[in-house]
Amino acid sequence: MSEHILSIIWLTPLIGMFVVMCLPKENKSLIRYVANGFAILGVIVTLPLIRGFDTAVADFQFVERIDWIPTIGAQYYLGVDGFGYIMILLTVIIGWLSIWCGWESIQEKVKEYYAFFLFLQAGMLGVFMVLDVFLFYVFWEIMLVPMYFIIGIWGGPRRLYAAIKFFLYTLTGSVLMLLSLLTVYFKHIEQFGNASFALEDMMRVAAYAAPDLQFWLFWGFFIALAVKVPMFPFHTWLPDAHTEAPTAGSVILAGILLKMGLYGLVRFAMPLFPQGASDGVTVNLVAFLSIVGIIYGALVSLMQKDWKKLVAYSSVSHLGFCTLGLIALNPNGIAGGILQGVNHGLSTSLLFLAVGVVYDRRHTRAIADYGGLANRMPVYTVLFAISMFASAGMPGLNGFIGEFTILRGALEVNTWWAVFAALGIILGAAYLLWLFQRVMLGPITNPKNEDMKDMNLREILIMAPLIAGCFWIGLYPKPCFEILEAPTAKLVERLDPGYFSRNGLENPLDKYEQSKTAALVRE
Amino acid sequence: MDAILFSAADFHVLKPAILLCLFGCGILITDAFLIRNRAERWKNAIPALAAQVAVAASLVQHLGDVRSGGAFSGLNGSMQVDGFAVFFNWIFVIAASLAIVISARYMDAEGEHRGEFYGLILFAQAGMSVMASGYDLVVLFIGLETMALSFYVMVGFLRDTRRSNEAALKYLILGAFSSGLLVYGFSILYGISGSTNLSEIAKATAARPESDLALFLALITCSVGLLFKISAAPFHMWAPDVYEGAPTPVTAYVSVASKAASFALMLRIFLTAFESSAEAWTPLLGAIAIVTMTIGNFAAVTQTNMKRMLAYSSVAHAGYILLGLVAGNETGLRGVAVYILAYVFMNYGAFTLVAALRREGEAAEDIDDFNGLYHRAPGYTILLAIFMLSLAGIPPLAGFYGKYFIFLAILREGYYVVAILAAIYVAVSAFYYFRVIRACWLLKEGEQPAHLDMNFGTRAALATCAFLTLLIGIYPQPFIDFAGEAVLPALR
Amino acid sequence: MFFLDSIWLIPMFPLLGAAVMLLFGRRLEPQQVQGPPEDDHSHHDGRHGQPAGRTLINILCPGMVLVSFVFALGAVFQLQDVEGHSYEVVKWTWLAGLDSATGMGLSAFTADWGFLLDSLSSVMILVVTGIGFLIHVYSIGYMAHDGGYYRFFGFLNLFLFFMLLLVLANNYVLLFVGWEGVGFCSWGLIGFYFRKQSAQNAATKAFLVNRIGDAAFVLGMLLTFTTLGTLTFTEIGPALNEGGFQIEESWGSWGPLSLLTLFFFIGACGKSAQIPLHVWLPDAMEGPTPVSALIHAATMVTAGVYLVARSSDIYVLAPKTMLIVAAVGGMTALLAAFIGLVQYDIKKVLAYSTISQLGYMFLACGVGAFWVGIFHLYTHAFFKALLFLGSGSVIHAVGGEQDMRKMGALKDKIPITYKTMLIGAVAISGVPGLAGFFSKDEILWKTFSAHRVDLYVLGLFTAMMTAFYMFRLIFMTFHGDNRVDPRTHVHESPRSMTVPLMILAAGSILAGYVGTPVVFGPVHNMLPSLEHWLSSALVVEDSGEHHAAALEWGLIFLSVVLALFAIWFAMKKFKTDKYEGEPMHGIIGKQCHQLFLRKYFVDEIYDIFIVKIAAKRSGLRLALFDRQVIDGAVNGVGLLTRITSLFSIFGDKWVVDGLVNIIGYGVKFVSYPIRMFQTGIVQNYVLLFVIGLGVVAGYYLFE
Amino acid sequence: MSIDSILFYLFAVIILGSAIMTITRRNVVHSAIWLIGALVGVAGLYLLQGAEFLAGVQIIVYVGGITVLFLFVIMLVPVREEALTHRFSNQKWIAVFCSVVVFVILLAFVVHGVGSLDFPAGDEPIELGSLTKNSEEVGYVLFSEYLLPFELASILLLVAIIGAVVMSKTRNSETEG
Amino acid sequence: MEVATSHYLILSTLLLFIGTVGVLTRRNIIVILMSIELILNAVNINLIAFSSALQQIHGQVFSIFVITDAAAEAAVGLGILIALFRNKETIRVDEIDLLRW
Repeated sequence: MSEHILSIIWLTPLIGMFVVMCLPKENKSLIRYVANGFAILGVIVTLPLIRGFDTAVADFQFVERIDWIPTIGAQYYLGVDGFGYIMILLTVIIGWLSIWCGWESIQEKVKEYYAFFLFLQAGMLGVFMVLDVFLFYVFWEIMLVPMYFIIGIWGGPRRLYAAIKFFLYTLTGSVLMLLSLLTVYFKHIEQFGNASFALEDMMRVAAYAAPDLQFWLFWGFFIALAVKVPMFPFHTWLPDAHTEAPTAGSVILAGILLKMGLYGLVRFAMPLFPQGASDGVTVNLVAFLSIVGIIYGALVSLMQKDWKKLVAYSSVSHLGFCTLGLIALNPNGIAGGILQGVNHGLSTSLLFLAVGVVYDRRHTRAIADYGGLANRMPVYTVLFAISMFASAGMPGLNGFIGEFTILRGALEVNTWWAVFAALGIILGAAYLLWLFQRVMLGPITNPKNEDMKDMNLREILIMAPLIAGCFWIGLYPKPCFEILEAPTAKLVERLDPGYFSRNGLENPLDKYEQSKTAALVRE
Repeated sequence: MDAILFSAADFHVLKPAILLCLFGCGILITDAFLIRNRAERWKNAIPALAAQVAVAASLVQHLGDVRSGGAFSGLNGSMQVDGFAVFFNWIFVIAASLAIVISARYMDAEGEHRGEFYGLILFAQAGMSVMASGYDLVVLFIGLETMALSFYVMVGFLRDTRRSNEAALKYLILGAFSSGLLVYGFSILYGISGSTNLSEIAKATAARPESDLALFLALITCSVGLLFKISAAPFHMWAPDVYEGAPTPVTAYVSVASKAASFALMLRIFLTAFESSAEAWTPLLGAIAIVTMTIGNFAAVTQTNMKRMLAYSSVAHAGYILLGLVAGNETGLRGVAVYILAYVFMNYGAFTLVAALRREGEAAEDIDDFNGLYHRAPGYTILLAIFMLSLAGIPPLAGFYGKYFIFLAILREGYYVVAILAAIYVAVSAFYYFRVIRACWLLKEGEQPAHLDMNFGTRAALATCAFLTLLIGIYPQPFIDFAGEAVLPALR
Repeated sequence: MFFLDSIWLIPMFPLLGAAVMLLFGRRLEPQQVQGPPEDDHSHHDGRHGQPAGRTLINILCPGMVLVSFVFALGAVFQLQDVEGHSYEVVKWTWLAGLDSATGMGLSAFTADWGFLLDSLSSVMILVVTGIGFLIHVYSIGYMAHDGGYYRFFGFLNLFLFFMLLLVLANNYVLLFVGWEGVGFCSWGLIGFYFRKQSAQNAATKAFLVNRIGDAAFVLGMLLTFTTLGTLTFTEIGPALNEGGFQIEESWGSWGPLSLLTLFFFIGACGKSAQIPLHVWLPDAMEGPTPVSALIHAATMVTAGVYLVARSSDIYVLAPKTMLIVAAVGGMTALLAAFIGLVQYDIKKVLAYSTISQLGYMFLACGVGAFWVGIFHLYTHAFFKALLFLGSGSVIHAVGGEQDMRKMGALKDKIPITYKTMLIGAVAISGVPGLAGFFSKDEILWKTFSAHRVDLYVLGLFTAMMTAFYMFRLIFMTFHGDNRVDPRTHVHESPRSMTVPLMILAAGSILAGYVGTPVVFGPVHNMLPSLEHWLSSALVVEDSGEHHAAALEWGLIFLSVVLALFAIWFAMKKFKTDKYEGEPMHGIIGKQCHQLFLRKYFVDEIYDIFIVKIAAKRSGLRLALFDRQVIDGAVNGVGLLTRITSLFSIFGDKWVVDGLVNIIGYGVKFVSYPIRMFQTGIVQNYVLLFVIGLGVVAGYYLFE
Repeated sequence: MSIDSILFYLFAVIILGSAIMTITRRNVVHSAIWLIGALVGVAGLYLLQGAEFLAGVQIIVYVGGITVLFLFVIMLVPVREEALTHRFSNQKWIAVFCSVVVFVILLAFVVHGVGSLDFPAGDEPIELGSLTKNSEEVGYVLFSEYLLPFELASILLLVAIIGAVVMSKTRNSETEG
Repeated sequence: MEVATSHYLILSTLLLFIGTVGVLTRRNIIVILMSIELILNAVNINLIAFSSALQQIHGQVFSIFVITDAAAEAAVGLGILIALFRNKETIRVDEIDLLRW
């Protein structure tokens, strides 16, 4: 059971998909119940993982390893460490909520909708647990398809354009990624003779690959990941996709899909090509782009007239923080980057859910159509305010923790990074508060809003766990850091050997080794 | 040379071809005498399929022998049965049976349902099987011509449709011209080596000095002829017109089988006769492959006719496969085999659905005719989506592995620029494949929506294609092995 | 040590109150949300109807504050016995961040939910809880007619929670939580009448301007951590010694300490409304008057001073920053006072006076007399709260009117308010014997003795003007002719409002006696000395060489004379039977008057440069840029894009459809010519075939 | 200047000349006639090379079969007037130019390339007049080494027959609809 | 003097050239088919020349097959031509442009 827990986790939604596909399409409510049932089941089956996951173990856990295509050395090779673990938790929760939140808003093609969603869920979970680069690519590509359909079928007016744009951007990126991972692959064969896509084998190549080659290979990966993140010049698909996708789609997109870029960086791109990642050009360029993204995204969202577009651009800004943290290449930066990814997942999902609430009522996303909602929807106002401040980095809520840790990592490398990034904090408050003022405050300007119903129980319940998460991370982030510490330390040691000893720090990994041995002794 | 008559061994070697010819003639006779009226015409498919079964059986024997005792040849070495031949024969069997299965309904709808059609399918296959296993210029030439002629006729089989005639005529003129050049090259090869046997020729050419003009002359004319057959740019011009004009099952058959056979021929000749001058033709073929991919992909983007779009896309695929030969290493050749194998199923699947749209009195071949197809036939639309994604090379579907090996091969040879170009073109191709998916799923249906007309055969064909596309995608191991063991020892 | 161990409870009581209010308050509230803004204070009869639920609120919220006040008192008493006057309670580790390289080499970053009670924070919590409680009580009466009662008290309690968190935090990060939290509450309370456009704007403005400071604060924290390897107050001092940091004198290079202190000071400027970040405070008067009293006079705005005092032992190592602090403080004091001269809105006058007084506090810190800054903070809390509440009572009386030109001759109608406010005015003007006198004179004296005569003169002048505009306020409001709208029925405020006034009045008389000047000799020795008390937490330098007592006496005399003169002058100008024209014109001239009235046009300048150009313009530009150039570049038809995007019709077609253009126009652009070859005429195909043959042949021939 | 070289050049001139006439005649029938000329010339070359059997085949199959087929078809399809006037396509000049270039290149290959071929320094070619010998050899090789292609050729021709029949049969001439 | 094999080859190449030009330039499909015959004959000339030069018979046999093929192609081609003519009343190659682009 528990040694196959990972397979179970990602197969559950897949099975759910097939079940849903077998249901009669007329019986919508049945489909809804079944789909949501599987979504909840997906959360339940992760419980053994949560119980069994040991933060004191630095290397991969729950490893499953079966030969898949021996000829090319591809394996069915799963396993999680801190990075994957935290992402998987995020995925099951947000996946479940986003499936739930389509309950009323999705009325036509219900069956297909849920089928695609469960499919997407399976794909994303797969990405976060594979340790075989080939399999990773497979999962990575799989998710594009359901996402294409979700945007394209249930999206807004310009959905066709948004869908294909999303697909082509990401596909272009990922084929380049394919090329560079193939290069590593055969370099490995040249070096060691045996064909293998297993992550640790691939990582051994770095020792033999010339720095400049590593540089290019890293960028091969990086462009694919940067498109997914999305990083500044590659971000233009995001606003369209976000805006046109249905609420649940946006939630999944912001909550999880964007995290794959970050995850891919820390799990694959950086460890595979340490010299490529720590190359001066790479670091400065990426940092520059991140900072530009931070300020740029904020300024653009300041000017948006479309509520969802605003949130979408704010994602660009937030993820600029994340990439900045990652490229700082030190524990705080990396842990902060991932944590901020999680935070962004929570708070931006909240914001999108909030948009969805009023969108379901009024079917417009134009900020100008609202105003004075606080008069009619006090509960909604409160929840939205909390989400807003979480996203704006109010201390005591999650956003602050992430940004602060990232800034610490950035400052360690270069003061100016931190200074410029700090501008993002100011602007972040600016566009959100302005949005809040325009939408919530003032008298009701638009008669159509007079009889807006406040949030119903389902909507509140959907947002509740996320808000709880925001507070939890904001008030007691220690567990997250504990989860992230070991893999981060591993990564840093790989990127910058001797980092800890050089700074007179004891390498946490040793600590873990000791604790592990101690644990063994106890038993 | 005492064996005037066939020996038993020769029969064994020839068994597929012989079977096909026999069944072909048989069909002609039964059609003439037993089949009474149009309604019974589909019965012709039965012996045709029986032929496939028989051939398959003999191929199993061949494979067994090859595995046990290695390659063996017959008829004074003019035929050679090795993994290579067996593999491609399998491809032909699959292609032919699928063609037979989907033809019945289609030709009925066209009102041109005749027994000769099945005969021609078999004869073409006979020619192709000879091409795959032939080891002698004359044999190869005759095989090639048998195939080509049968295709000319099949393409023009709808005598009362001008498109069909036109396609046939164009195909014939260009084909004849190209085979003229090809055989001119053969004659030069003969002149160089004094023999028509490939192994002899290989010896002779290997003995030639560097950059020997005579050899180049042969190389030029042969490669041009062969490139025409695989529809590589700039010799691809026939493909779109023929694909569009031909009856859809034939289009599928041509696009898969004749392409596969031509590749078999090309590999045979280039890796035996011209192996010595590999460094001379590698860059050229590389350039041609790039041009082919470029033209194929870009031209396909703006097509409105489904068959024509697929035609251009098949041109692009030819470019990818060619890259495998360019790389020349074992990964590349394996890639060629895997690519062709995957290509059979996904391409057939797509064409089958196009064929299913053809109903008596209405020809629905435009991409617009697929608009909103999802509402009318969700299941089949899902299949179509699978085929399109596979053609676009999205993992884990069959199409991906072909590209995988090709990319790997060219990266190995260090052709990074080519690799990046090829990769970018994958994205471009995704665009036009997704136009179809978009039409099916995302667009509203038009005024008089086209309907799918299925019969048992079509369904069976679709099921097979979809199943194998998925199977190869999810568990490619056995297929990769098969392709590998088939192609590699035979060629190196 | 019950109270000391439970200091962490002190903030929790208000939090509890806030939670109850914000979660269930709406049930207690009869009317849905508050009524329309215009009926803030108008049309009320003398009776104050108390809906059932409100009684509970009235008991709960002030009660919570009272409890924490009691706890605070207890804690402070117990603190006296603790040696070192410092007690720390750590609940749990909050940010167990990862190790990182710092100037001190190793450092495992940690920030706890830890609470530190030392002499400094003891003063603060007493002020906060004490005055907070009074203002709560006051609000019961003041807010009686407003809807959103629960919201008001909820936020007020929440504010106290954050404020107490701020002053009790044992590290900068937790302090920052409080710091942001009070900002958030002030945002919520300024925008309390959220239907008023002006209120919304004021709230947003306040938060954003603060945000600038906060960003600087964050950077300051990070720099501190990277320099000293810790953010816990109690570890800062040791780290400084251990790091062996020298005083960073030279103006050429800015050492880390100067930099981080500067960052902190920018943060403080934001919170304490120092130039150039002072613009939000006057607008913040949009909030209900108790809010202005509590947040924007007594407590929150002084957080900046608290921060500087907190970091005093870093500051003393950064004289450059100190000078900047002093200068900014002095300038703010002066300029704000000028503006205060000419305001008509009674609350605006007080607001600018607050800014000016805050300037005083920074001036004190800047010249190294941190304890004096805190001292003034503490006295100021009393009389400024008093003045605000008094003005609130006035406004309450005259039915929401805030313009002093529409008041006058109220002293008999609302006697209690009048008397208490008068006391406040006297106190702030620095008339001997009252709180303001001691603290202000201490500041001036310290400035003088720190050899900053320029700043001293500045401060002295400001003191004079303070007295002047304060009495201008008094006279315009309470004396002269009655300019009140006759329809309004002027009446004294209820008990719940007057009692706090009286208590505060008493406070502003007595509060000063904990900081009597040394020259008072016996009196000084007899009374408790705040300086001595604070010396355990702050850097309290004995100002080098002792000046002659005579000199100090002289200075005190000088300032007193000036204050009295100012008061007399104000009386002469404004205690007229008939208020007409603008007396100020006669004094400072029309132009200056305009200049001050328009606050040196700072708001306008910001509006133009920051809001309009920087934010909106660039935002728009970038939004366009995003649509046009990025995608355009993707199209590979960037130029074409920029041209076509001029015509908005084609704009969409070419510009917005970003990537589709790379396919749709880039690829199609290539696609059509390729298709052109496919003429359908077989001979052309053959020709191309032949050409291909030629190319191949040529390749081999010339290869 | 030996006899057969004279004959060679004679035949060459015949072949090329009539080939050119074939592709330039306005009237298709004339083209067919000239084609016959060319084919006969080729047959002459065969004889010159001692391939008497082949020469025979050439005459019989080509002249007797294929050309007749051509003429037959020509009779079937009426020649329209403007088909006579515009006999060359629009691309004629560019076409000619290109093919000239291409074939100049090819000729370069031929001239320089084939010279390098080393043929067994032959005794003089098979003398004329031994018809039997030649046909015997051809027959022997045909039925031993090239037995398979020979058989296949029958299939090829069968396909051709089917094709011709299928194509040229009219629908109403079918047995049933 | 002896006629070198290269002469034959040059001749055949020229014939090939003429055939190609015919295919390229003539409007009449029948003539185009004739030109293809010319091309095949060029091949035959090659084969014969080689076979005599090599003192072998194989070339001749090869050319027999080429002739066969030529016959077959001509037959099919003309068949298709007839079918086409029946539908379209033309044998002009440049009027056959239904399938394009």
